[in-house]
Amino acid sequence: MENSIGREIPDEIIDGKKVYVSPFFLNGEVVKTAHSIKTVKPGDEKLLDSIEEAIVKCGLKDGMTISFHHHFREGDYILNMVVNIIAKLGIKNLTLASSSLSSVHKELVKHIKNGVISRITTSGLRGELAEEISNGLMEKPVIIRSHGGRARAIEAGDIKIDVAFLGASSSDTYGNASGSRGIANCGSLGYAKIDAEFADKVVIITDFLAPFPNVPASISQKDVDYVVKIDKIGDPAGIVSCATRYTKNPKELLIAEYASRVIVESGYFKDGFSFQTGSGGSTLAVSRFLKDEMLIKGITANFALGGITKPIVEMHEEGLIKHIFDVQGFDLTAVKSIDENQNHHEIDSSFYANPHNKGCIANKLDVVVLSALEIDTDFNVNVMTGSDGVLRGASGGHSDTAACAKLTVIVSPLIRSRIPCVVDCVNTVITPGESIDVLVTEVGIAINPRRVDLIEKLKNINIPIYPIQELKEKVEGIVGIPEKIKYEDKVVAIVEYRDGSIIDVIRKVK
Amino acid sequence: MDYDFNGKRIFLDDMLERKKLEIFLNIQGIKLDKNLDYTVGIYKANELIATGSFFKNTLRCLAVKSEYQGMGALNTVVSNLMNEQYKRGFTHIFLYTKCNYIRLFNDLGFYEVARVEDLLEFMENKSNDITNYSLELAKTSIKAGRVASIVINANPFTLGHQHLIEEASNENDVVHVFVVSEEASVIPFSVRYELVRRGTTHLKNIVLHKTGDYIISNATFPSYFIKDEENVVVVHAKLDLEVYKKYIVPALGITSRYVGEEPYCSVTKKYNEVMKGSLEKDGIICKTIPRLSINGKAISASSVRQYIREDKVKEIKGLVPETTYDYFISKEAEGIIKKIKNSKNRH
Amino acid sequence: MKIIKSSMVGTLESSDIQIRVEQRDELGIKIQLKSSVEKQFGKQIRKVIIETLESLGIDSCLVIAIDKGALDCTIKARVQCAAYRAVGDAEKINWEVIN
Amino acid sequence: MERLRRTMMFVPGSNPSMLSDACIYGADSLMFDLEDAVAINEKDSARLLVYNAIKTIDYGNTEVVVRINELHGPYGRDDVEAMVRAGVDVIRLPKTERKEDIYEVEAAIEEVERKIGREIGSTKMMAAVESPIGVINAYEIATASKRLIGIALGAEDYATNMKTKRYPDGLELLGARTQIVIAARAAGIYALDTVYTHIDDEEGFKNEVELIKQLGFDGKSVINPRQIKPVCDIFAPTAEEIKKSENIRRAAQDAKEQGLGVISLNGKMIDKPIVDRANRVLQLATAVGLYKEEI
Repeated sequence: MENSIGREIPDEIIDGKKVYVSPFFLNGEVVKTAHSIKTVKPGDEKLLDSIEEAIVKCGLKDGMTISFHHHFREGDYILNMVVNIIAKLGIKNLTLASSSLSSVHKELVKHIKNGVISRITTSGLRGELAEEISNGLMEKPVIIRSHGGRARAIEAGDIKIDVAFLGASSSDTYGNASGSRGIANCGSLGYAKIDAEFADKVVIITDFLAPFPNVPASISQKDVDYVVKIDKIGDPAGIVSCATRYTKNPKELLIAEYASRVIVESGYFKDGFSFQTGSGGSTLAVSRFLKDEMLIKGITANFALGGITKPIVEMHEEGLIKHIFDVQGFDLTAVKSIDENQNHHEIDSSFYANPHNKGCIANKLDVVVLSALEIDTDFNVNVMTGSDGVLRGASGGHSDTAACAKLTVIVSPLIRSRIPCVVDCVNTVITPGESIDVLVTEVGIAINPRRVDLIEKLKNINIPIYPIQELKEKVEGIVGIPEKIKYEDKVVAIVEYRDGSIIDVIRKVK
Repeated sequence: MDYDFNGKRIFLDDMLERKKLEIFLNIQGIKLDKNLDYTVGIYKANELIATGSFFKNTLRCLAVKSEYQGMGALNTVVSNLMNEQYKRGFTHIFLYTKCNYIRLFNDLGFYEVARVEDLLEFMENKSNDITNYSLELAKTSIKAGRVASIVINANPFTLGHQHLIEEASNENDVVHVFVVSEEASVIPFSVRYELVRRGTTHLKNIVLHKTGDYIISNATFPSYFIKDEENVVVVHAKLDLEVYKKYIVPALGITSRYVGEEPYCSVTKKYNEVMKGSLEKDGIICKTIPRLSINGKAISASSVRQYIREDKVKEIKGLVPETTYDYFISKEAEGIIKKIKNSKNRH
Repeated sequence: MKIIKSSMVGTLESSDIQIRVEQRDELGIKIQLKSSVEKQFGKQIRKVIIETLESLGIDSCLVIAIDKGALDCTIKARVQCAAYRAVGDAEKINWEVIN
Repeated sequence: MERLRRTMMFVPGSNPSMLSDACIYGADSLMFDLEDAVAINEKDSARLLVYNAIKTIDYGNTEVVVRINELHGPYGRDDVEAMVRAGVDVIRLPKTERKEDIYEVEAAIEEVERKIGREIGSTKMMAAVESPIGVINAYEIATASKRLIGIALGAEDYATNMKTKRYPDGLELLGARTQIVIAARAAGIYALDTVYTHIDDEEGFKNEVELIKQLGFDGKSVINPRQIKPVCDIFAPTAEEIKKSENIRRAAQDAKEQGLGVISLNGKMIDKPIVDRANRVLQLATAVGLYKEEI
């Protein structure tokens, strides 16, 4: 059937699930699930000699669900290591419920082929693994969930984690684990906290054993079954993503400057406002332009949210931002700050963006700046598949924050080396157009016609304003009209909206 | 290229620049290759962020500072090098890289020739060019039961080489003799090839070939990303043999390879050792022929060159076939003799 | 015009295309294209290459193109230049036919 | 209204990505460079790239200038031929030393215009002065052709010729800059200043722009989009200037409606240069969004 935004969802995929209607359609009462615990008595030891021993002791069996977090990003050694050992032990048919997956996890391809992993749910997919999945590697489609959506799914029991293998930069032998104070530090363990809380078995894997008690701890001893010390949990260089370098690319700067002017004129830019800007190119640079404006106007922000980067920390330290809510630290400055700054708070992904708890922090967000791989003339945004239809992105907190924030700004170049970013119809919808307010490009902006108030507020801005349709035509005038990507019927991934409904499916590319 | 980046040629005889480049490369885990004709650096303001070089028609020492990877700096480097190579008349371009960069270079229009698993990838800038080479080679194939092959540099052609070929000729139906065509020796290919030809006219089952671009000598094999020196020979041998087994053996229906025993040079010894193992694994006979000795001393091309260098051309008479000797006492050879005298290195 | 040697123009940088033109024994233009936007623009790129060569009166050659998302006008410029370089110095650009 | 030429952005003619993106940064003029920014063996490819770009890409209202190679060298004539055919707005001559240089290029342009049936004189010219003799001859250069829209200083070569180099305070260029502005003003054409190459030195750049604005230049050559905004900001009039200019324009409008030959404001007579300047101030203000023309 077709859902409310015109995406065709095959009946066999729906299979009793709901399809997307609108951002807050499924917002009634929910039930939180519980999990089983093997209690720990005084004198019990949690420290084991090897990952293998931990797997055996956890009773991992065919058909179970294992989980990982992605705080070590491209520097992660743990996931490959654990899955390799599981494969050696001959365990098969597992569901992998990682908070996200990246290029470094290409080894999974062989474990999918040999039957160790048969199902995946994740926020992101990149590199060879993503390409293989797009080409039909898996029998069962991957379920793409947003960060808030994953927290919801875990709490609701849609994802039932049997064993969580959680890498930690430091831990004591009793399982008080942290993303700081070790060798390979990642700062916030926001995405791992929810796994620790809801998994039946929790194994902490670290390369740095700290003296007991290792506090403050991101993951508490009360949730941890076993601790394993290994040689290296990750490559620090890969953990700190280079996406957080401050750009000097003039096009990205221009887009960032336009975006900050949109924010300033929008009416939401006032003392005590709150905002989130992502990492990478333009979104990161927005922070700097905003900072200048805040200094000029004498405004401070109440809080900044999300993946945290150096510019946000600097603004906090200069008194421009009162609180930082940090679900994921992107660079060393963020990692250091969470240890040192009292009002730099580590939050879990449910607190961050779960739509089905009693109020996530995203609900209090005024402004969010997000990027896009594609945006269509209905303002639907794709951050998951390239314009060739192949998986190469992450849902992340995109749809979560876009749904919640009072002003959602998308920054995107009009063209990325001949690839048009403004299109008739995106290959994949991650965030529905009704959550998007303004698109900012290097040639000008487009305002969602639903936001009559914003159109009025921004009418005097010294940036060209176009109907989004016109931006699309402008692009086509430059690059030509791209051929439509050809897909087969086979669904390789299901995109779940944050509330659990199906917003789109991704098919196998021809 | 970005507004902030610019490319500049680096001259390696500027010792300060050279040192800077060495440090840069070492951080990226590679060494500065000993053979380089041209080097370019990509700078952001005054900071070196990427570099690449070439030697003849092979790209070498390509590196991008880690925080600038994925931003197209490598594309700039390779473009710059390729333009310069075309300017110098090289249109068939090769490169050697670590296996994890294959995709990166695929995207830049380079295709696999051969691979030494987990260690080294050998690529060229045309898809299937090696296959064409192999097809061309197949045209000279003679159907027979026993088909031998020999690869020699013949710098210059000695009685030792002749003996090796004669042995193979006696024991086989056909012998394919490959003369290394790369110009890494003091005697140019055209002369080496001609002397082999003249010295083998008495044998009727010989087919002469040049090795072409796909087999290169140890002297120029790029070793800059192989950590220990010892390993270089092994990797080089393995790669040569990959090319040999994948393209040359099937094209000519080769059943055996003949090689002269190496009494002196440890590098060649090692190479031969690897070769024997690798060939026999795939059922190709590898036959080592003892060196021909005169007065208890094995004949070698380097001793021949040594006599020439010492102005004792007459002394080589007992070491080389008449055809080679006649050449070196002819007027034709004057230029080359001079070159040998002036050359300091042992090749 | 007749191709008498190999030529190369352009770079592998974003929004550019590297064009190599080589002699070909058979009649016809053969294109080996590798493009970062193959799925979206592959046909169009081939079309521009062929049209550009034909308008220069070249009916036989091998074109090896590595495209990094070049616009049509860039592809055209690169092909024109590669063609002129490959026909040798004898040919001076005829601006009447370059359009 | 007269064209603003506060910023002329140099774009290497060999770079397709920069050529296609050039006009999004809001430079008043773009200068595609076939000369210094292009390596000898890429002269042919850059010429074709710029040629096709100008013919195809919509640069909107942005003025498109191409810096050609010296006419007497191996590339200059082809450059002229290609650029006039492409329909470039302005051809910029490098290293202009005397009026004859202008005559020669003008003749070459005219020849092509005739050949292709383009209106004679529609291709404009500008001259870059990069040597002491050029500076001495600035006025004869500036007045050598009706096609000339401006004269620019190229300081890198000039400083070398003067046996000096460029210093942060720009004192070594003072004589040349003054001479060029004077020549431009006397000839009634634009005066454009040279480039500032230290992209990351924002402070130094701003100081130089302040200086050339004070000397009377119409604008600055820039080599990076990041340099555009500072120039526009510095050339932007103050609120007080805008208010005063608005009043002058109102008074002029008023006088016109009343059919008065003489304009006066607050008891002072306002002559044409003052009205012109007021219009220019409002134009500059409009360009940076400080003023909205009332309709």
